[in-house]
Amino acid sequence: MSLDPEVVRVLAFLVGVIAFAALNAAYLVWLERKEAGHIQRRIGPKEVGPFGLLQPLADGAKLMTKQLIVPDGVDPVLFKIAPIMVMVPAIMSFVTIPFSDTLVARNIDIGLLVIFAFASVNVLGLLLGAWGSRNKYAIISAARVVSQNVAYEIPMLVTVVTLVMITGTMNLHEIVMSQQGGFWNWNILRLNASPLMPISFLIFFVCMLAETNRAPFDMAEAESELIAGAFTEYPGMGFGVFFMGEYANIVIGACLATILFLGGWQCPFGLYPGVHWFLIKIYAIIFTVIWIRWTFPRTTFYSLLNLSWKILIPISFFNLILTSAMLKVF
Amino acid sequence: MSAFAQSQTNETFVLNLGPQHPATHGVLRVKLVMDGEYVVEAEPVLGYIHRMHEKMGENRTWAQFLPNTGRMDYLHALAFNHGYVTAVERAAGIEVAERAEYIRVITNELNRISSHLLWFGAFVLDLGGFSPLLYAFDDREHILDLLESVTGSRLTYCYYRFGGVYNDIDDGFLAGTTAFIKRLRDRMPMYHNLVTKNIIMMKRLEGIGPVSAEMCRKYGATGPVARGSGIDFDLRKHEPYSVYSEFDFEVPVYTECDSMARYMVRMDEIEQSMRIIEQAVAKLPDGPFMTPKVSKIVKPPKGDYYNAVETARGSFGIRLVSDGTNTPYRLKLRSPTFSNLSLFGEASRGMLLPDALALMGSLDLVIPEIDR
Amino acid sequence: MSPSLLTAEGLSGLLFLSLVGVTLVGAVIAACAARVIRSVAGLALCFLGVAGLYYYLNSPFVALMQILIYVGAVCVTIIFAVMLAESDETKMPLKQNGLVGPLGILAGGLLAWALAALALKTDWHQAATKVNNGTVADIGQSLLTTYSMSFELISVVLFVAIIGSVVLARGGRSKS
Amino acid sequence: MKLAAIKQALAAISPLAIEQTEYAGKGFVLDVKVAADQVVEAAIVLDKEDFFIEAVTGVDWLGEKEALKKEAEKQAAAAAAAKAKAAAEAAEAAGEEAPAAPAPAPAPASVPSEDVAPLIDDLEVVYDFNRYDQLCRVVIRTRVPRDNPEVPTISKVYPGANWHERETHDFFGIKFIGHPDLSPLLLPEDADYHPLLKDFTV
Amino acid sequence: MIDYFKEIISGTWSLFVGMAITIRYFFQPVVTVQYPHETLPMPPRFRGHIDLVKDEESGQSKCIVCGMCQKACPSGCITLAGEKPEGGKGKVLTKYILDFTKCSLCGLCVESCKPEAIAFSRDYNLAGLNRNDYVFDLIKRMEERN
Amino acid sequence: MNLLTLSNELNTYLVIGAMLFGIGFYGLVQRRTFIGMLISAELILSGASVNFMAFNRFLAPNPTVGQIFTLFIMAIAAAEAAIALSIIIAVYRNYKSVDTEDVADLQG
Repeated sequence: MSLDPEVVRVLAFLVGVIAFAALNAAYLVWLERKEAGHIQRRIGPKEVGPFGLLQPLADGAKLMTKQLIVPDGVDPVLFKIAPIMVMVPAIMSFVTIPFSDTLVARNIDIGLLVIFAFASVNVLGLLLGAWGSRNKYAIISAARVVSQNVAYEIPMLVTVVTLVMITGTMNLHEIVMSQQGGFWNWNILRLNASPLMPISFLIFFVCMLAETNRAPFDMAEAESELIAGAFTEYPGMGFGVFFMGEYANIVIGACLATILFLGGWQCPFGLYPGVHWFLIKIYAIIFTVIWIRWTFPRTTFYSLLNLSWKILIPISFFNLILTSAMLKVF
Repeated sequence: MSAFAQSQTNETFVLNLGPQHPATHGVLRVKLVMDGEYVVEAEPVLGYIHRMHEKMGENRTWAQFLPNTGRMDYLHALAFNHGYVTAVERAAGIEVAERAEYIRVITNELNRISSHLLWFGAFVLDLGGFSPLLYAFDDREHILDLLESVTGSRLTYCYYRFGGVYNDIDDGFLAGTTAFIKRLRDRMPMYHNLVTKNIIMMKRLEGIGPVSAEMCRKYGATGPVARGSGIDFDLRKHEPYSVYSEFDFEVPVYTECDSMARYMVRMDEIEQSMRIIEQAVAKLPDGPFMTPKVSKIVKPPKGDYYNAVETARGSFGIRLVSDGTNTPYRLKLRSPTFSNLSLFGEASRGMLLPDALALMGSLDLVIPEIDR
Repeated sequence: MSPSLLTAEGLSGLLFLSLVGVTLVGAVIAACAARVIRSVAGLALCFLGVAGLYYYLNSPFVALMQILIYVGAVCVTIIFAVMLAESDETKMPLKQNGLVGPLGILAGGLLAWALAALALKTDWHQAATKVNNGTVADIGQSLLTTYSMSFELISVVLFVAIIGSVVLARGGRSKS
Repeated sequence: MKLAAIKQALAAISPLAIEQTEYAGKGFVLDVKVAADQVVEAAIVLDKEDFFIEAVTGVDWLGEKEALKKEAEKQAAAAAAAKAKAAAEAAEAAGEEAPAAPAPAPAPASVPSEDVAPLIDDLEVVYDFNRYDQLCRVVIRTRVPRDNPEVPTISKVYPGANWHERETHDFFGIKFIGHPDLSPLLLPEDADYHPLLKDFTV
Repeated sequence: MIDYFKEIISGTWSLFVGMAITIRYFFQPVVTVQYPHETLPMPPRFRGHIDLVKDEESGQSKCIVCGMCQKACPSGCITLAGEKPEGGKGKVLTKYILDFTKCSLCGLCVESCKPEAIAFSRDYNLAGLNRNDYVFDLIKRMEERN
Repeated sequence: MNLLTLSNELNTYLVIGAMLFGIGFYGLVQRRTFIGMLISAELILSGASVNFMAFNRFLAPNPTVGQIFTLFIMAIAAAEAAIALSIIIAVYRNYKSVDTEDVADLQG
């Protein structure tokens, strides 16, 4: 009895996706520390391995060996489940991401929706973890996470809807294919569809930062206010898994930005498209995300909501209307 | 207090900020009664690193208390040193060598810049920006190197002596100081572009944490906190001690009363300190760095004396009571941040948590100085 | 002949069974857990399972919408309400009549049994032809043509709900 | 000069003593001694004159009265001796009139009359006030007996005095009547000792 | 309405200005010193713990056992003793203990020393597991130094 | 009956729907807090949705209708949750309880 090739394919991709997510989570920590170091004119990790490249392993080993303390008074089940609820949906989202023309775990028609659906589960995980740890800082953080995610989901979805209107599909593969040939065909520069395209990329990027709780919108774990926010009570690997979930979400966000606006695996000059371009683009975006974190102070909660409700939402709606008008006219 | 009792029944809850909290910079604890994210009542709890310097002063000679002064405000140790030596000099009627006065001014102002730079970094860190902290540390490190080359230590200097200073400064120090000022002059626009003019920073500071002039007066706030509330009060100008009256500098005063005003006061003070240092270096007279005839054993005549100097955080006052012996009878240390922090409870009422923390950062707390 | 576990069908069948399990276990937790927060977690689990069932029912779109709306929005809202209203959940009141529990189980079980029996007994007739395949495009088409009226109405309902909940939940804080 | 006006305003509450000091030597310009119950009035006067509060502290004058008494006795003895000497000389000069004045060494006026009762030393409470706009530091001081140190609080006038008074209570055990919360501020929560008293030992 | 857009544009611009600054620093060389691998020279006036100064001629300490350092020390961390050798004049140091756990590195002892018999050492790399490691016998240290 | 092909049977889904409905009903009876009752109501609704989707898949001539109906149920459920929760919060503000028995003022 031989294995069904379809099963092998699914399993291989599952392993690949998990490995990709885990490796990214580990090495983005390294990248973050290294980049922060150089921005601040220091070196960053350097002791473990060349350029500190083995540092994530050392960190992981350290986190693993830490005692898993379940503090008194917490809800033990929720406390343990919450990190997994953050991590698993993030990994699931990778399933539909087309890394190149052929390299995709599963190409489905509504791939875009898959990512948003799983991203919304992430909030639930954070919320359960925060509530489960029965810590006042964590609960404040949870309240912030929810209102922040609700506020930023709107402009993000509106922007994405604009894009779906332009490309006419929710299939990530087809969205990339529609941006074929040179960077002037990428959605970010598709000015004939809507002159506000670069701005809507900015909106998307800002929303992505907010949805992934990255600085300057890291209200959830504002360390100078809420210590570690929702993760305050988490020891060792519980914290580590949360952390990996966060980084996996950043990778998803970068992938989405690349696919939607930057032409996915397409080369800027129409030559040699492939997975390398995709990786270059997502790491450029991740680099920018980290760069932003180490440049700016944190916003406050209300100015964050103001930004969303007073600036991003009106502009994205205006863009939606403008785009639909232009689609109708031209 | 009543609000804490009420919190059991109301929708409010008590949040313990500290004693180990990233935003309190040391071991300060603030009991907050919160309504959601709004601060209903804030009560700082002090004393976690209280060392009873005042009692220690009563048990050692006048000169032996000198090392203690640098250990209260470890960020502007020289000002505390200065406050103490001028107080004893006033009491005992000791003349100070002129060169020593200039040396004191130069080192003191350098120390003030280093304190403000550290505050700047820590404040931005409170607001969530990390890189400016390390840029400020980079500059501050130059000051520490300079001061170390003169005083021999990097933080808890014990450099001033009754009648002068411990050691003379050399040309290397003066050249280093001039070079550093040039460097910092070039860096200041970077700080302003990176932080001051940043929209996030402006949104977080402008109009946040109002402290009125009246509140300053009622609580005895001094230093940049008062100057950010439109009070033109700087002891270097107001009650000129040492040789400050010979320099041309301005006292930055902002009338907005918000965190931004306090921030700007300190940033402008860095510029003014650089001006003072430049003038002092130019005018530095030759001569002894210590009045020659000062006896090793100081015995101020009976009576009580008050002396205050302007530190980076406000006016540091010393009340000395001498009984004519070689040990102080009573040594009251009036630290500026103690008064500045006491208005936090009233000022933070009704604020959001992050804004209250921004207000707390803008008060520039140094806990060992509060707890003494 | 039963399909092997190692074929695609076998795995998918296994997955289906586990989804059914997740749904039912989640539902039981949701209905019976002593702590409200755990019942919300159970509810989320149940919804995830139901989303999986929808996927097996050939409508991935509805499945994803189920995750997006139920798990991502409804459950989060419920947890939010738990946080706001029941900060002291240790004192769960258990003062109800001792008969309510058994009677509830009886009534619920009876209902479930009756419905299931009805479903199994009925001889369902499959429609002879299908006008379309029920893809996302078809759903969109229908929504904006045949069912445009209800589409509009539901948006009105949602709008009213938003306004209503804002009005209701507001009013507590007098300041700001 | 504003100083005169302030002096006048303070004189209106009839303090025990009001003295203008030389700033360069002392560091303050007005030294006002008031009775314990006049502290609040003085604070109100200064509040009206736009003073800000700098500090509140205490001084323990343990042994002062003893020393004063000794000093006075010494002086008296010296005076008596001098007098006796003078008298002797006078007697010598006057001849036989000497035994009529045996010099009983009367108690001098400076020694308190209740010297039979055990000496109770004072705790001094010192308030420093200053102005933002001109050089004018005013010291208000009051003395309270060591066995019952009670002063009304000025924290109703100057909320900033709250912490200073708490600190003074920590260190000296001086009770500020009407203070909202005299629990230890700098000392441990359960501290019942007052370290700055001169008779405090660890 | 104009203010609204002006604020958006100026605000966004300020963000880009900030990012330009940090990226410039990203490409500039690091300024930190990799401490255990490299060290900085200590300035000549560095105030470490104190050490006895050796008299070049006699090879003995310059100390005349006047006890001024002991008196000057605010923390009482110096204990010294000396004895009068037969026939010689002045005392000779026999014991000089520095309890470094109490020392606050103020330098008052060095200042008070007339014969300049004590000086600051340049040791800063002090670490130990035991409190008693920091009760230094300075005479021994002086002898061990060469 | 094969366990691994159950996903192709209409009756599986109908039974699951019925069970969800039953569990939801039990919860509704047994729960004493508003939030618990809301959760149970959501269970009943999803039982109904499962039935709709199942009929849509196996029987309906136009397989979009059931999906659209389910989407509407979701929208209604979301609206209902929002409203119910704001009511709960309002009730909690006034009564400091979300227990149904404590809120008996509305009884005549």
